[in-house]
Amino acid sequence: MYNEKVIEHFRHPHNFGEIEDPDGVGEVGNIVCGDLMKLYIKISENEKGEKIIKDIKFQTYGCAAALATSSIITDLVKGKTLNAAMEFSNKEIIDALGGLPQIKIHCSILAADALNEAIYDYFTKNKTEIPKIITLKHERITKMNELMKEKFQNQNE
Amino acid sequence: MYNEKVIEHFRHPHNFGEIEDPDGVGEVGNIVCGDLMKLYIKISENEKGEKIIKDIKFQTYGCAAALATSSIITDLVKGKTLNAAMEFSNKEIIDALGGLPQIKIHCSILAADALNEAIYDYFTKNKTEIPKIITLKHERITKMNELMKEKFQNQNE
Amino acid sequence: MNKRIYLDYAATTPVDKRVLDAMQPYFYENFGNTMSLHEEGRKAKATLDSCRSNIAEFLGAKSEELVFTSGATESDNLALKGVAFANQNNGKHIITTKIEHAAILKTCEWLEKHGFEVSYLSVDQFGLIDLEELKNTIRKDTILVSIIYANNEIGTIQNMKEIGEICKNKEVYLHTDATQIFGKLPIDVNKLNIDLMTINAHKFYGPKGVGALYIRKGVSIEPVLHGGGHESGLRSTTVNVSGIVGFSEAVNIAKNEMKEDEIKQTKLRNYLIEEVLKISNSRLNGHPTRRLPNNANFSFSFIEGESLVLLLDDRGISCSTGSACSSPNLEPSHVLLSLGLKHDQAHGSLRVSIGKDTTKAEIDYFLNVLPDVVERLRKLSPLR
Amino acid sequence: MNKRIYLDYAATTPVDKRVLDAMQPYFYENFGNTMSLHEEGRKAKATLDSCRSNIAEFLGAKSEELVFTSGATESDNLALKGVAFANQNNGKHIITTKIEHAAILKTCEWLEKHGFEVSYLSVDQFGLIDLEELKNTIRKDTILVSIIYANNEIGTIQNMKEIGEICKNKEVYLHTDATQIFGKLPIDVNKLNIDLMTINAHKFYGPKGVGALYIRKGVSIEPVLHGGGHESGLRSTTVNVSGIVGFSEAVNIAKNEMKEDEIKQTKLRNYLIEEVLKISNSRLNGHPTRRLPNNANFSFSFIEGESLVLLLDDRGISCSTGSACSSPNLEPSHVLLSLGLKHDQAHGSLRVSIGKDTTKAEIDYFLNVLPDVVERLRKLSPLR
Ligand SMILES: Cc1ncc(COP(=O)(O)O)c(C=O)c1O
Ligand SMILES: Cc1ncc(COP(=O)(O)O)c(C=O)c1O
Repeated sequence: MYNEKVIEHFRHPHNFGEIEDPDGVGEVGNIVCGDLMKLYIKISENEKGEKIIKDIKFQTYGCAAALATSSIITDLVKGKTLNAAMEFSNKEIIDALGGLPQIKIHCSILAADALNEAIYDYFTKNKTEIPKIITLKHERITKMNELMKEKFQNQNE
Repeated sequence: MYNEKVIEHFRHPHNFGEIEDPDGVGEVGNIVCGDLMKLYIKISENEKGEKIIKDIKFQTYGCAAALATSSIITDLVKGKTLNAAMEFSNKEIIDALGGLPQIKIHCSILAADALNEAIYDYFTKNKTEIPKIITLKHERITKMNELMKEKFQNQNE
Repeated sequence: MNKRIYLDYAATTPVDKRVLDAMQPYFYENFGNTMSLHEEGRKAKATLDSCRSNIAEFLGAKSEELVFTSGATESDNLALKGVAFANQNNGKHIITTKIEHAAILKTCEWLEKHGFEVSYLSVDQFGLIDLEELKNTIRKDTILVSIIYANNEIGTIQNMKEIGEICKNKEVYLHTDATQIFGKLPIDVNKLNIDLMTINAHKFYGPKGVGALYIRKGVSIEPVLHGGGHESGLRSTTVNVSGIVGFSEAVNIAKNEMKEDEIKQTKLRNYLIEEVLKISNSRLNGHPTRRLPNNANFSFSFIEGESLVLLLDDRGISCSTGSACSSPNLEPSHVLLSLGLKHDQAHGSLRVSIGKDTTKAEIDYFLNVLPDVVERLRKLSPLR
Repeated sequence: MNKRIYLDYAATTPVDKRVLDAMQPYFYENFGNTMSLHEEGRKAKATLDSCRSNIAEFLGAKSEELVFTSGATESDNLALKGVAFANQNNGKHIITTKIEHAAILKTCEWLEKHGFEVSYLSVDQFGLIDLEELKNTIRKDTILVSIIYANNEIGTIQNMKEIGEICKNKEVYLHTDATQIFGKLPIDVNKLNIDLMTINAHKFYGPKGVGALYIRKGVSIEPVLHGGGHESGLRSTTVNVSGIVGFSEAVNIAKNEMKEDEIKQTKLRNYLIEEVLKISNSRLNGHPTRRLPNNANFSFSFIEGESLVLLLDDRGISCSTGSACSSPNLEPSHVLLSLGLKHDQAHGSLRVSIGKDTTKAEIDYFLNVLPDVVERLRKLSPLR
């Protein structure tokens, strides 16, 4: 069901683990659904004075697709400017992986969400104004999370 | 589905054909149902002065079981006294054949009925009083035949 | 002749040796469950996928439009019940014909008990439906038309292109049971506007227990067998990979040899018909030309079919009276009655269906034996 | 290890070579249709009859009590829908459990949509139903109880004798899905008061695409697949003789080797369990002793099952997370949740099912690889 690229990232994930003193952390998904992703980012500036994602690492609990999307998003984003990262879409993950099975598309969304949350966290910690694009996504993510929790809590009763 | 004995009688039927100048003829079944039997009998007397079935022949249109039951009934009845023949039951056919498939039992009934009708015909032609046992069966057979005809006429409309 | 002569290919065919060879590796070497994540499972899945696209291609269909089943009966049940239940909000009227296989007729009876209404189209003396009658029978609440492509008893081939156009214009789903014609003559579901089509493997040298239903993309249908969600949820059960590989290999062979077989069999069949009709009081049932290349069906007056089949069997020849399925049945063939045959003609029918391996010598032996056997039974018969 | 290590016998098994050998003559030598009157047909029918009585005998059943199907899914559908529709005048209440296979659960869902009411019995932490709950759930309008004999994920074997007695006393039909236990442990349908029982061939070294439903004489049931009237009208379609011969041969082998296999596999399985549980934060799912001889099911905290299966697959080992059928499903195992496991434990499950050919060396290799793989995934996980 998975292509070679996905399997390769799953087998040998890049940039996994924790960043000791991260500038932002994004955590999305939940155990109930079977996927939990944590992205750590470290921000610095490039020669032009733009903010860039200097370092990025992940920790993921989940299926092969969850691990592969986590791995590849770190590749895709590392070194990018923060502005570029804010525009990041899960389609880039799917393209970079050469496709994902239909039922695993949500993993790519999860990874993109984790990045958003890490950036949101960075802005919050820095008490800078949070760009609209990030806040909107953050609100959607929070909302979804609550809905999922509710759904599964009921199921467990 | 048929046993060896049935197949043997079907392959090599005994006493088939017409009797030139029969003392009685019984015809039962109908083409619509797929089985039509005609039994011819010749009556004479034995040394004791009892009426016996001197000769018996059949003509049958129908399945292997219809042919086999026709064949064996001629064997079973030939030479018997008329009194014995009047008591004849289809079970004797089934036993003599060593069994018939459930859905072919009706062929043995048909053969026994044909015998009854031939005897009925003999009594009618001779204008002797017809024994109760024969009349009762004759009435049942005539009734059934009418019912069948009705049923299939409707089906054909 | 020492060898038996099998002239009942319409009932079932032997598996082609090449088909069996193709199946062999899928019993214990590649035996995985297509749903398993591991390598054995992935291999099985890849095999399944390639068989599916191979067979679909042969029909002019897309791979995902083919659902594998256990045979034509299940495909027929799935097509009719699946479409009926999924579309009952649009109407509960179904149209079929009087000459369908039992798999369609009995399913229709069941649907009638469950609130659906079924119209049965009549056929002419050759077994063809009347296209005008079809047009006039389609109503606002008609959700499905199901018409047998080539009849299993008399071999008559319907005007499927015209039927397809009518159904398309009237916007009603068209299902066809193509069991007897598949693998014998080319079919393109798109050119014919067929929405659902039943096929199986054992009628053209594939294994028994394997069939498929073509379902045009977009047709709403629900499953009949519920379970683990195989075949896109339309037909659950662990996939019979070896059987499907056999099905696919039978298709490969048909792709290459169908044309040649058709020519050869049509010629033999025409010879057979010509010779058999020399027997007095015999007739050919079905259409003189629009018929399956391997099918001949006769009636012989004054005698009954089962006896005929069994006496031929005694002489080493295998034929049937009608469809194999109805053999233990006492009723005469509903197909022959629909042609307008009288009961006795319907009872006295003989289906001779030839195959890949049938030779002229076999036919000649049959032609030599048949008049004899007919004569013998006529001697026993009270009818003249 | 060069050869792959297959530890997923609960998903499907390779066909035993002896089974395939037994099947070979039924592809093109003896290929007849069991419904045909001629010699080829009669031979096929005789073969079918002898296979049927052979398998029936193994169950303590009468020959005519066995109906062949395309697999356990179809048998489950036939049992539930067939009994439901045939007995709906006596009531529309059905009882089953929360840990059934999808073939039962999805069929029950469908029946619920069609006017039936279904009660789902809960199970204890080991997967056993509560007999008192069963008793109390049976009502006047209960027409059927269906309880999985041995669970396909966790291997727990129900107290079938007690269940049978309860159903007998309450005069309600008992169906059991015995797919996983059949051919592994002896079953006598009379001693257990089972009225209907689902079995198939591919779970114990027979071919895929073949199953059966035991139906006690007198049980009222109607068909699910309608057609030519095969299998006493309960399951139409040309009979898959070669498949059934394989099924029957698998039974012959089981008759002779079942006991020995059970002892050998139980020993290996116990060793496996003991060693695996040495991994920190691992647990055994299912019952410690009342479980299938070939089944082990574990949960490893902090990691997810699919990843585990795929990393093991990389190392040449084939296992599964739960049932093969639910693999593409995102929901955690309903069976494990029913035991009271939390979602993360249910997601992190691994089913290891061994078979006839499993060796201690294979288990040792697995035991060597597993801690490594678990460790790797835990390193990637944010959970501790
Ligand atoms: C308990 C149980 N029931 C039903 C099935 C379905 O069997 P089949 O694939 O033969 O339909 C399986 C296995 O897949 C099973 O383990
Ligand atoms: C036209 C037609 N439909 C359906 C069937 C049933 O096929 P199967 O035996 O594969 O269920 C047959 C043959 O038996 C057939 O000839």
